[in-house]
Amino acid sequence: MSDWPILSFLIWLPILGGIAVLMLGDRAGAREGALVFAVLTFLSSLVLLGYDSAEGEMAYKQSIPWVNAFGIKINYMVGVDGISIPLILLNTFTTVIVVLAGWEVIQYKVAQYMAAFLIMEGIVNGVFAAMDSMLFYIFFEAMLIPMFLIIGVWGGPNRIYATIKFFLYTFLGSVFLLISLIYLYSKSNSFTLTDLYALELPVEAQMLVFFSFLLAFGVKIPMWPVHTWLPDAHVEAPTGGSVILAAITLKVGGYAFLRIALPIVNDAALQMDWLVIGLSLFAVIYIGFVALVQDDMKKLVAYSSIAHMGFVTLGLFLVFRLQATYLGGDGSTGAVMALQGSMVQMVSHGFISAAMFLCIGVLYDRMHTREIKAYGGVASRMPWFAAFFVLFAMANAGLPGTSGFVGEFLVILATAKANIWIAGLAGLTLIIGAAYTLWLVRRVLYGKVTSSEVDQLQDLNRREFMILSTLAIAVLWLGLWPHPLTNMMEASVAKLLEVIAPLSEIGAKGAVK
Amino acid sequence: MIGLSHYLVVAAILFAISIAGMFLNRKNMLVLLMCIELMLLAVNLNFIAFSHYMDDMAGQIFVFFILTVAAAEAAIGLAILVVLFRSRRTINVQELNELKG
Amino acid sequence: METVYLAIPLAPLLGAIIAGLFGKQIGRNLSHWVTTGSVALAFLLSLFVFKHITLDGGAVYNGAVYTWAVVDNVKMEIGFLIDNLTILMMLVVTFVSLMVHIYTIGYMRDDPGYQRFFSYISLFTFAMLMLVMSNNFLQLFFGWEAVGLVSYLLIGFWYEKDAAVYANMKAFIVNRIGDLGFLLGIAIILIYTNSLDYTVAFEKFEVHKVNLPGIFPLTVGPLSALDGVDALDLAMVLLFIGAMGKSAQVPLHVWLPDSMEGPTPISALIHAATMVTAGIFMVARMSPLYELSDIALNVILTVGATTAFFMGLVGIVQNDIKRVIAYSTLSQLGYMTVALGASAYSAAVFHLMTHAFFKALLFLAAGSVIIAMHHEQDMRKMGGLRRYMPITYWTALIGSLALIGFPGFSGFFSKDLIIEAVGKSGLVMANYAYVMVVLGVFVTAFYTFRMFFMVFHGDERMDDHTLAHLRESPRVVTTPLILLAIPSVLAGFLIDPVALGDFFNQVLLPAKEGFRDVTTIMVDGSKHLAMSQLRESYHGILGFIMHGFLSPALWLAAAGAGLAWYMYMKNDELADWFYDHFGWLHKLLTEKYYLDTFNQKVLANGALYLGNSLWTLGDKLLIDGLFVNGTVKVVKRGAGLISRLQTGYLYHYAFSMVLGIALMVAWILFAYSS
Amino acid sequence: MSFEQLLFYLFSGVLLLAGISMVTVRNPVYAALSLIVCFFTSAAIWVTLEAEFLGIVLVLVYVGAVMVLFLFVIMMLDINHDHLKEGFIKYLPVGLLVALVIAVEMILVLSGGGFDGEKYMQGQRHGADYSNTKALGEVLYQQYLYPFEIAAVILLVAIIAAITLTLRRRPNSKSQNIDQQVRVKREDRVRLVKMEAEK
Repeated sequence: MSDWPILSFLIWLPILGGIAVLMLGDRAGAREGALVFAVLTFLSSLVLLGYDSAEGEMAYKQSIPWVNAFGIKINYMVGVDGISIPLILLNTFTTVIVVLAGWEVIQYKVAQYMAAFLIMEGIVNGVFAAMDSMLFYIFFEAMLIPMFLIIGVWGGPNRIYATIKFFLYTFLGSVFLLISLIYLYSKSNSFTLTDLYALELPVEAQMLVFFSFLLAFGVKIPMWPVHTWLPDAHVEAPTGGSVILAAITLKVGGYAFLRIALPIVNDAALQMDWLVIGLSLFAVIYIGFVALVQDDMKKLVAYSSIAHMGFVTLGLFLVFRLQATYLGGDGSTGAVMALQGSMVQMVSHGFISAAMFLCIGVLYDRMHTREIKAYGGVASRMPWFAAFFVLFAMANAGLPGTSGFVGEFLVILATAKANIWIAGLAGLTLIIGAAYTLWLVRRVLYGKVTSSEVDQLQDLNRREFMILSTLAIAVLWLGLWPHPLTNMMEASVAKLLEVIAPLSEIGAKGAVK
Repeated sequence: MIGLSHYLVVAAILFAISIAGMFLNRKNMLVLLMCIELMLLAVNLNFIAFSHYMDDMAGQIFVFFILTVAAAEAAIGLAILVVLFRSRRTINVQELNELKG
Repeated sequence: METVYLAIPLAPLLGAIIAGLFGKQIGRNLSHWVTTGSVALAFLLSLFVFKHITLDGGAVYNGAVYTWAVVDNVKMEIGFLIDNLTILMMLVVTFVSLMVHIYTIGYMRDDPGYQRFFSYISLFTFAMLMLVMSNNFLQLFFGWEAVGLVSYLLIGFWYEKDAAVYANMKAFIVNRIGDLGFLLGIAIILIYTNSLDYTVAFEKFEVHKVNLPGIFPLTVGPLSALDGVDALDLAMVLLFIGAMGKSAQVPLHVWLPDSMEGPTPISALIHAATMVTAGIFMVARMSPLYELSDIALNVILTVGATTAFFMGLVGIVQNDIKRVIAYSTLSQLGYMTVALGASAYSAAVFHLMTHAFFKALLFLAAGSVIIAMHHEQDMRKMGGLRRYMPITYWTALIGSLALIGFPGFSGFFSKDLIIEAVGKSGLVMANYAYVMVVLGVFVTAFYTFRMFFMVFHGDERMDDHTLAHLRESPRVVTTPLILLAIPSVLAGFLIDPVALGDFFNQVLLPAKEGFRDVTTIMVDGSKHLAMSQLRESYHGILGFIMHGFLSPALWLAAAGAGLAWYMYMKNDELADWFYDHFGWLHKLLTEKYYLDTFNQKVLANGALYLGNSLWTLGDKLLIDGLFVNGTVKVVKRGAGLISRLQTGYLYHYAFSMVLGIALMVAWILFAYSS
Repeated sequence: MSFEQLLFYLFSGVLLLAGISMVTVRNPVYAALSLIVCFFTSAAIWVTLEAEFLGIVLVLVYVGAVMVLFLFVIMMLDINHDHLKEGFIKYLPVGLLVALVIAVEMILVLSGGGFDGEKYMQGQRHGADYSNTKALGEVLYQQYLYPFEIAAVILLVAIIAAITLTLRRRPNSKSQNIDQQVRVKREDRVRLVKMEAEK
């Protein structure tokens, strides 16, 4: 069993499944087929839970020489550790949800719709499993295609603008990413990540590489000010597309920062951490205020996603300060806590944003509008829906006991270790986040029934109930007992931290600014 | 003495005249074609002069080929002109702007 | 025993889940039986724990239930710390909750959201128990926010009422401001202790008295003033900011009066007896830390005193019966806070307990009145209810007397103790606080009896229809009133063991070499002398009561009550005279010092304005307009311009070629001429 | 002034004058005739430069064939010449300016000193037994054989292209299509119809 290439299986099964579903075409059974593949992939991904988290090493490795021509060597090299596994599981889980969510809603080109998500799933698994930077890049880019189609074909009225914006935005960063990888290859003669980690570059060169990474991954996450594609893409995307976009693709950016940017160009990151921290805080606060005034539900949640991802980047780039301000003694620096906080935040945001978008999807399917103004008093017609919506809204606002709290809590604690002022600013999300989420709840759920359309709303059907309750369980589980998750990644994070900001070196470099 | 530069200057002036011709006769495609011939002639003159003064046969060979190609070009150009005139009833270049983007 | 501890919070949780998820299936009766039963079970188990630990002298329990997470060597656990303070809170919470459950059966009888309501209040009981039983900051914060959530849900219980959904959002957000401080306080404690455990924190700070450099790396420019701030001082003040939110202290009090939009049982349970006292409880729980920070204590003292007096003043001009009690709650919370500031933690907790009883009683009595008045809450339309509702009348009278501190009633003991303690406090702000709390007594008595007389005495001012239907509330409503009236009278006699005795001197951590034991409530006797002096001067209950007659507080209370009687029973003109001559004061009070206006106009609208301008200027105009779509426009324009060059005319192409040649030749000329 | 110089100035003068007249005259026929003069005079110059073969070829091919073609086309296309000269004055300054700039620039380049050497003052003089044609042929058919053949192919292609371009199939002209005639089958001509016999 140990030789079984589980990762390749997880990458290619959904892709092949997607092709198979595509071939089914408009014949009946596309939904069922897609569900079978999605569930199969999810179940097989559970194998990864057997990962031995004590050492934090890469496991389930597989390496095949792939390209070996013109003096270029690219390996099909995959492996996972405690950082990748939660994200892969999140991905496979979310895909099942998405397939179910599109079950009755999507009537136009069903097979293609389902296939796009399956293929997306495989590609994203590839991103999270790649140990070769070029392989990573290929998956990273390939991700765009299904997403492009999903928004472009099944999207709303303004979908063309949104897709092109989405595509060009992401592509802008990718170009620089490619150039950087090629440059790194020219220096190290290898695309393998571990070789790139070991590469010693002068800081000036690192700086350029760092900025191209920042652009590439910052767009993906997205960070202020390269975030404006996200609200548009979300608004136009079909529900499933929004879910994948928020729950999965944004995570790719954060993951890439952690796996690629920070370890490879750590010296530059050390020097520029103030920039990213500043941008993250800006995202948290600025975007929070912007979210407050949205009158499109999806836009609001999209903006809140940006704010939440601000916490991820904040946690990631705090490690340098944390390592640098280490006071010695028996305590820990808090850097591991910051990284873990970011990771937990990503996973939890995956669940919460997926749930929020699904909730909005539920309303949209009934009313065909996302305008908050069109709603009001939904709670009295859809009590179960209201219960779920309030739960997820609270999770979005970071209520303890829900997953949304864990990441924010850890990041704020770690931030306070580095600098109490930053922690205070980041903590403003407690207030702003609650304000925009609760105001949304108030305007949509509460109040008197405002229109005859709302009056005729039907409560959740069995399928929707099942989907939302699964997510609710996930959100509560993560909030009440995050130990399995943190435990799984602890050693891997600590190991990666040794590459990013080894305590011995940081002190010597005098990073205290 | 007549040196190389004398010939080159003559060729240059001839070339300039043909360029001026292209501007002046911008309506008449026939004359444009003739101007091109004149330009080639100027070029050929250069080649021959160089060939003579540097005692290198290659220059004349080139002239030979240029003459060939120019003849072919003139033939095809005129053919196109005729076809054009048949379809548009004009050879006024100012009325021909199908190439506009 | 662990099972019992675990069962106490989980029983109401289970009840809440059953009533919440399956309420429709099991019906109304079963729902209230399940939830009330579960809370009753929690109460009985609490009594059992009380007997086991308090009466039989069992050991303090401090243990983990499960590991929440281990991050960066910090073990975060969910666990219980059961000592007398916890037990007291558990008893108060479960008892009041039980009363409210029973009362609700009658009060909410006709409400369509009956099961939901029971589910919520049981859930609240769970959350509150988790809060008080916690042995670490994580769980404390969890309970802290969870009670906030349930409070949010309950204030907005009648979600079709606009005022209700406005109030619940306001409550949550204002609380969040406090929570931010709370969270930062926790973070600072974590930095120095590397643990979230109470006892670890107590021990570390007790031993080290840290003031480590490096906590404010950003102390340059205008912020350098904070350079010398002790980390502990900051942490304690930040934690207290959390308490200010939850316990509705100025200026984070604005949510509490509005929360009266919720059903009355909620006002009794959450917004008078339990949740709002969480902040008091927290400070008392953290007494070993607060004792180390005089700065924090001064802040507490000031905030509490301000709240106690000025919020009481606002209560005078309210006409909504529930709002009067709400402002009274604010004022009483101020008293508790003042006590905390004066290091009289036990007095604060003691007042917390007595207040829980008599304030819940008052709220429930008000609820009873509201039922009778067909949900009319304006006191100007009441009056003369004494004849129609005897039980409510007498219980309300007991509550009122307890509230104003009538000798022998519970409120007398606790409040007098607080005033005495403040008077003996040696802190900088103690004098200010003393004046405030003493004047507060007068105000309290005045608004309490103003309400009492307006409601129960005088002419019947309601319309005929209501008048015709006036009658005493059903048994299920009056029983809790009677049950709550008993401790409202008698709880005060516990002053000896609870407030002045050794009740809170249980040892949490045995002394390390050279240091003292860490006890439940720790007072630094060398600095804060108030409690020890009071303890010395205490000579039994009777002595205390007799001493009360000599203190100005009692006479002020009597004066307040008398003035109320004179103004509202005897001589209406006096009120008019005041109104005419102190119109500005009246206006200031009815506008609640313009704080709500300020919040709404400046903060809320400011946030919206800021959001709007950031969105339209930043996102739409600058980023999207200028950079994103701007690029597109530039490319489009540029392409348009360049494509215009492509005229389609041969001679233009020829011309450009010629021009090219000319340039090329010119280039050769210049390049090779030198 | 030696005879050589005289010839040079004479021919060059005529060449340039003919060139100027070619671009300025109204009537394209005159323009073509001026061009012919250009060809003649430059052929003469070439001859003085000992490129006898090319000089003759120029006269034969260009004057004899190409220019005749031009004249044919001019006459074939019935063109309103007046109309075509419109805008002549308008563009005169621009044309002259550009031409002047180019000419001055080129002359500047040439007079920059690159061609002042002794070598460029006196060309290679050959004896009377020297045959330019032979010399050309030797190089052309040995060293440049393939380009020569390619040039031949180009000419062939040009011929074909010119013919196909101008070939016009008139709809009402009657002619045989041999190809179709040969490929015809029996079925195309005779149609057998099976009918029920009348009873």
